[in-house]
Amino acid sequence: MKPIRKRTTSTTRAIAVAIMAGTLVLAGCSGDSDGGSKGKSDAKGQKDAAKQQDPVAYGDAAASNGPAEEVPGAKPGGFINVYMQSDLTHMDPGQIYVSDAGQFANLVHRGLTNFQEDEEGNLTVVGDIATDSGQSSDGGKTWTFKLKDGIKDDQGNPITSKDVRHTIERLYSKVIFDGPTFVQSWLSGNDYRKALPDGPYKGKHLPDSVLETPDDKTVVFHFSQPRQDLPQALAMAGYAIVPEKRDTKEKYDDAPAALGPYKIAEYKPGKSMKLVKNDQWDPKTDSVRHQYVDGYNFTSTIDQASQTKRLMADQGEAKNAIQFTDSVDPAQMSAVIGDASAKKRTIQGYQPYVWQLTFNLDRMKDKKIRDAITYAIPNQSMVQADGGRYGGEVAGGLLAPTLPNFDPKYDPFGKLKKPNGDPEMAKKLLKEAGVEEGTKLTYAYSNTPRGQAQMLIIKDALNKIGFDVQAKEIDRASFYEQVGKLKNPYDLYMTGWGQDWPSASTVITPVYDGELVADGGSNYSHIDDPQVNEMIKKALTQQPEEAAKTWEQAHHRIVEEINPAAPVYYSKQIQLYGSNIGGARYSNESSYIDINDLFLKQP
Amino acid sequence: MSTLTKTEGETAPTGPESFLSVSDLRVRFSTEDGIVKAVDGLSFDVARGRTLGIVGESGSGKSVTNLTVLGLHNPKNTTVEGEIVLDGKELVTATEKEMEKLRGNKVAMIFQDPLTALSPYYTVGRQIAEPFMKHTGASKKEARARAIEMLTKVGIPQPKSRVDDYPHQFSGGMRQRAMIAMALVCDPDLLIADEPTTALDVTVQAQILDLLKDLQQEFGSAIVFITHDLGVISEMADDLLVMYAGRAVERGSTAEVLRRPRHPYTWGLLSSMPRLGGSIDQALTPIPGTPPSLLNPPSGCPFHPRCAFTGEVPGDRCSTERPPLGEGRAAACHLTAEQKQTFFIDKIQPRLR
Amino acid sequence: MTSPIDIEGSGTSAAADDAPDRVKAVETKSHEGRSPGQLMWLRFKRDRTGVVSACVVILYFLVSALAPLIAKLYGKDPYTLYAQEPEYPFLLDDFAMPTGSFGGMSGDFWFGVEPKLGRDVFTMLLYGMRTSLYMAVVVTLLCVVTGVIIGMVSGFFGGRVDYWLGRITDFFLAFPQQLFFIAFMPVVTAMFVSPQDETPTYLRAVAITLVMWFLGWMGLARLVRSSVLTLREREFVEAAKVSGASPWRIVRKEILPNIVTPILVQATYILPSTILSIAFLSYIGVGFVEPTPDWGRMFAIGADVYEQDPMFMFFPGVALVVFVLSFNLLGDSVRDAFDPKTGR
Amino acid sequence: MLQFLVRRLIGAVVIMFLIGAFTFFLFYTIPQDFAELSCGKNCSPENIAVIRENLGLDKPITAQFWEFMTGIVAGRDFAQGHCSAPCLGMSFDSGEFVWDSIMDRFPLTLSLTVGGLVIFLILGLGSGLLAAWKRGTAADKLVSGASIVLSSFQIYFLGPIVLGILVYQSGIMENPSYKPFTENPVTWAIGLLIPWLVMATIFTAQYTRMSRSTMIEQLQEEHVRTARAKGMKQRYVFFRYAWRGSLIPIVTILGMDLSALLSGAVVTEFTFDLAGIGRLAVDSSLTKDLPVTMGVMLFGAFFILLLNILVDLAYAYIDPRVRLS
Repeated sequence: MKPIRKRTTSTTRAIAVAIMAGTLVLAGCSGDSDGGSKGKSDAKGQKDAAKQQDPVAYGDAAASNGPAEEVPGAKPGGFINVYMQSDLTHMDPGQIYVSDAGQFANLVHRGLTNFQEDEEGNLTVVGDIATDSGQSSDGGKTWTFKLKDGIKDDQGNPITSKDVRHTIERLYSKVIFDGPTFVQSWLSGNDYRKALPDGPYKGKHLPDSVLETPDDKTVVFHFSQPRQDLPQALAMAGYAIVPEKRDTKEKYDDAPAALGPYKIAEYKPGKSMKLVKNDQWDPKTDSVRHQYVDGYNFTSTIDQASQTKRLMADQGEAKNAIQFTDSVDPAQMSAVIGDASAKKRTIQGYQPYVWQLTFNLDRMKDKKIRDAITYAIPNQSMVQADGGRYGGEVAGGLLAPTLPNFDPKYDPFGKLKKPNGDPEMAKKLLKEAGVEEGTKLTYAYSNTPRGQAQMLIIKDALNKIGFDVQAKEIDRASFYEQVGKLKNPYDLYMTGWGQDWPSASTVITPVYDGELVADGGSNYSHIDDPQVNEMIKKALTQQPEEAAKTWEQAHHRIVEEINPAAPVYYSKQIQLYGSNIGGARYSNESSYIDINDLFLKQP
Repeated sequence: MSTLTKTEGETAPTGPESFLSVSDLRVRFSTEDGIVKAVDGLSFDVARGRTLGIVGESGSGKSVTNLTVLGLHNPKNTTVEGEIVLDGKELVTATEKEMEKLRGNKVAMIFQDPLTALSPYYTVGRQIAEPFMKHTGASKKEARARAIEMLTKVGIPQPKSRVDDYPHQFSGGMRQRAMIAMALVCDPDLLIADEPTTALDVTVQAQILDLLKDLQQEFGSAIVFITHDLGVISEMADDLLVMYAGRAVERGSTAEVLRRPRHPYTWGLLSSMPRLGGSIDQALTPIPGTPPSLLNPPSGCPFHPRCAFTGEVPGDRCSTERPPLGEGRAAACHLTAEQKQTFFIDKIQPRLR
Repeated sequence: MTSPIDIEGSGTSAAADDAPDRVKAVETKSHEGRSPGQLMWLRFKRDRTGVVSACVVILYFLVSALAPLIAKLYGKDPYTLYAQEPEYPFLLDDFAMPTGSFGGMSGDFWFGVEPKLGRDVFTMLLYGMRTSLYMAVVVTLLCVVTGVIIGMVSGFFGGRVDYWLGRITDFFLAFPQQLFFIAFMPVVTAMFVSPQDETPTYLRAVAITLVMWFLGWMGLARLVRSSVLTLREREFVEAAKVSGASPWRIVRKEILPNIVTPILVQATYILPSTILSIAFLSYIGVGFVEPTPDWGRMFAIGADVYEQDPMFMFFPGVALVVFVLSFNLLGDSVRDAFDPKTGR
Repeated sequence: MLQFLVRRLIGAVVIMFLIGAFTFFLFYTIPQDFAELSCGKNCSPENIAVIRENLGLDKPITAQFWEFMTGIVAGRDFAQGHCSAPCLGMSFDSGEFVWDSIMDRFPLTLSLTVGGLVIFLILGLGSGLLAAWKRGTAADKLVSGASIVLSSFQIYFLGPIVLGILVYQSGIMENPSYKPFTENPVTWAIGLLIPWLVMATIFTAQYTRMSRSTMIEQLQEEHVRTARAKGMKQRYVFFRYAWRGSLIPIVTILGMDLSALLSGAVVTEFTFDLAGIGRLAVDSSLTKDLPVTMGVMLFGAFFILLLNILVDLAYAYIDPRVRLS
């Protein structure tokens, strides 16, 4: 799934239920929280997270039929202002991987499947332009999708199975280099580009044995292995439909066609965008989206701090505004939480990210040293540098609370008891490992305010146990590229990873599968453990319940036996919205404000 | 040159006869260093049609005096005492408005450096026409015609086209002519010329002086002519006032003063000036020392620190007692009239030959 | 011959001023044998604003120079994360903001503590000023030396040399200064950096110095050039030339002493503007980085937390305003002392 | 005059070219694979190669430079479409044409500059003239004192204070934002009022000081005294003679300030979260996005050179000595 590739600082979030109940004596700005209330809020938090642990259901045709259930009290009309600190990275669905664009894709694009979320936050995969979430046969190796009637793009062209095929095939071409690669590699292997070097653009197509379109309404995927996660994978924005006639290759990224309820009326790169209603979108074909407001005005130049300030002040146009993928500015967290009227206007939950201090296993070969560092890290302080209690929560393991079967008690390094680290234990281990005082360690960090602050904390903690930490800053723009290089010269780096869909497969596979160690890959620690690799292979072919157990096994093996990355904290999400926004809620699927249900109370 | 010459000992014209009468003028600037007595008890008179020359070293108060006559000093830090009467009107107490009416009209001034004294931003014609329009209420057209007329009068060739030129397009002499045209445009009764020829080369200098004389004859104005150049003075002025350290030290008709100077300072001035036909071997004798500080002028006779003749005066009168300047032909010096004459003849005159 | 009093004593009533008198004062004093430098000093000493500003500026430099000593006496340093230390368990609240009122000001932390990390604001400011002042002095010196050399060479040699140096100066003047600083700081830093070791603070300092130096000398070069051009024609230089003095000697003995004062005045303007430029770079995020204490970075942090913790910005802000103000006043006073004609 | 203009223009083109070359080659001295900027998540070597080819980074540096420079005159073709002249290339990071990004942000920077300029010129020159006119009075001392104090403030200090008072605390004003002038001049002005005022406060102070001191200097000029000796009214002398002469230094400084402002009122944009040219410059330099940096530098240099020429023309207008020589 996605590393966190935001240009700026932090992603934060907290506990939806706690706030909605409105009963908690949260610390406010006084800071003298008593143990009782703290415990209570944590309990609530975990209960909320537990809700996110329900396995995803696959919806049938009935669930996939539109229109979507009305949001109580929703009114049509008006424009919602969307605050962003930087522009969307991509608008071409094939290139969309990171979550900001994913949030946008929900408004404009449609795929074969989509996630439907009920009031409780339970997720169901439903058919989006397909009639249902897909029919599997052959033990999950073959998947068949039938298209709904009445699906058109914003120019009124009907969408056929050819368009679906085109959508998949163009991912093989050189036009696309930023999007997810799950489906392509499932279909054609890891070097899938060789299967169709120019994509569909030179008239060639994938053989029917791989991707079949027997008629205008049917698409069949053939895999060599069972792919139980396919409906969830196809729900990603990266697999949203690009109509063949409308495809402009590279230029599509600036002016994509719209199948969803909104289309782009005006786009100024790096600055602003205006979405208006797409009158070709038929609510009857969509069981997830609404079209309450007349459109959205995106401004992509407002940094997190001013977003928060504006929404706190709730003046004028800010009343109709939402945060899209940015969170409350950590520095202003106390003000937001302390201000009852602002606090009412927040959505809170977890983010799928687990921040971890990744070890470069090619350089840090001694597990004892890795363990020592893991013990030494003051997780609590790291959270403080990212917004405090509302920004994150000390992590025990490497799987986020947003994944099924999350175990809040899993804590092999005793972080819950000693959130500020255990330097004694660390020193002991280092002594055993025979590490000399003053050993150099190179810590690479992204040159953002948060990155700088956390660097200071890590440097402080590791220097205290006898290392000589060399902190090496990397431009925020190329941080993941630099640490993603196999031969990178760094020992340690903070990375964050979140699921693509609620399954551990989208975390453990890309990050800890030894077979995926490659330049530019996301196995940042270069872990390559035969046992783990084996378990991954096994889990991928298993039915969800069994798979979950295998994933848990693999997780424990990774954390306890290998320790390729010290768990630091789980990110929380807290976003603000204006007082005139109705239908705002935290979406388990996107872990942002649920973009589908919004309306203006007074349009 | 004025035809009216005065005999020795006669007083300068006073009373109704004199057009400008300055008596006991004291000008002081207050500065952070203290009070500067720029002019200290100065009196002189000028009659219509006559020319008064004022000579003196830099900083002797020549220019300050004349700026004060025009009221161009800064009222904020300058105190002016005494009387300045122009054509029967007292100027020291006059309001700014009254002064504005006089300036450029009854009294006009020619400045030393026509390059800096003319605005580079406006045409010569406009600068000449401006005061004419202001003081006579003439229209633009009339004023322009007048400017051309004046330019013609001061001898600028092709005045019709030159009137639209800017000062920087004029040569130095032409600029000074334009300046004179500007000063004379309203037929002033009094013309103050502050070193009008210093910035010019000698041939042009002569032309300008001739021009001034001609114009004086034509208009009958009184002229106050400031310079440190005794040669120019001898040609221009009827009467002469020698200033030192803000005071008049010698006064008389030009011929008289130059021929028989009575003050050691005047002697000094004369001997430091080269003469045509003078002996080449004869060294020039500069006045020793530097001009005194007006902040803290020397006691007694302000010239005494530089004077070679203090020994001839009994006691320390030179350094304690300020010598008065008598009426008419006079010099402010403690030497007796006899001493003055013998010293001049014995010690000074030989050097002037 | 020009008598100063003739020119100066003539200001219009709205304009004329104490200038003539000052000139007179100069004359007066010079009779008593004072050098222009002494005169300047005398005039400067009389200017109360100037003396006070000079004292303030000197105080800033002293405090900066003595920062380590002061920090030692005070018992804190700008690097320690006090929120991590067991002695100070309640410095930051749940939101990582200072617990105490007024940004956590207390007997222990005079100017409060930094949000998020809990460093000591007082020592951060001390060391931040130290960084800025040291840098500014170095940059100013470099700019002055470069400007003087280039200005001298082109003014003194004239002709072709002058022409080409003039074109080079034009070229540098055409760079958009702010944009240049922003664009080249990361580049210049990257040029020095080993991929693995931490970029030492001094390398960043060198990079900043280079970038500022690069576009900092032109104004002075022009000033020096024009002064030299006029001086070159003056009699005493001619005289020295005729008497066979070497160019080097002429420059050293005849020209340099005569342009020292304008250079000095110019330097008093370059220095504070350099400090502001360095602060600007750090504020924008391309100058100094953590953990180097720096004035500009404090503003960047301060702007971030301004609403919750306005006190954090208060001290650096006031300190900067007072410093720039004193320097401006000092510059004016020095200029007045040097050249009483212009001005106030 | 014409010859002068032509000469200046040629010089400007040469300087722009040199600045372009300087920027370009300096960027290539750093160890940075620009292709990495364009790949988001999947930076596999294959993807990098694809990007490198797309961006033309596989060609020799000199060829790339030549392409860039000719693109300015003749336009260029990219996979994303034709980039018409003046083509400043395509951003490595966002894939936008640089010229478009600049044109997109320029209206904001221009609005900031022009609005601030009008305010600080009126206030600054006005109060400076007043102070010079009333020299030495209480009004003069007040204006001079206030201006020297205010000019010591910085936008990044004054800005938050003003925002705090006007926006966050009292809610009198909204957060600054840019709304195109063409849509509604009133909302345009309201949206930018706070930045204008903050900029104007600081610049006003500088202009007050400058216009006051140049006026005072001018009033001591001999030709001004001559005008008074001609009997012209004080007011006339002040505004016709002294003011005309003060314009030259004022125009000089104004030209410098304007080009600095136009090429990026970076601090103002940062302090008030406005996306103008300055912001673009910072973002591009932090991501080492060469074409954008090049574009912004050249754009800025263009304005500096243009304003230099305009300032020279203004001199000619003001001063006949310049005009007629």
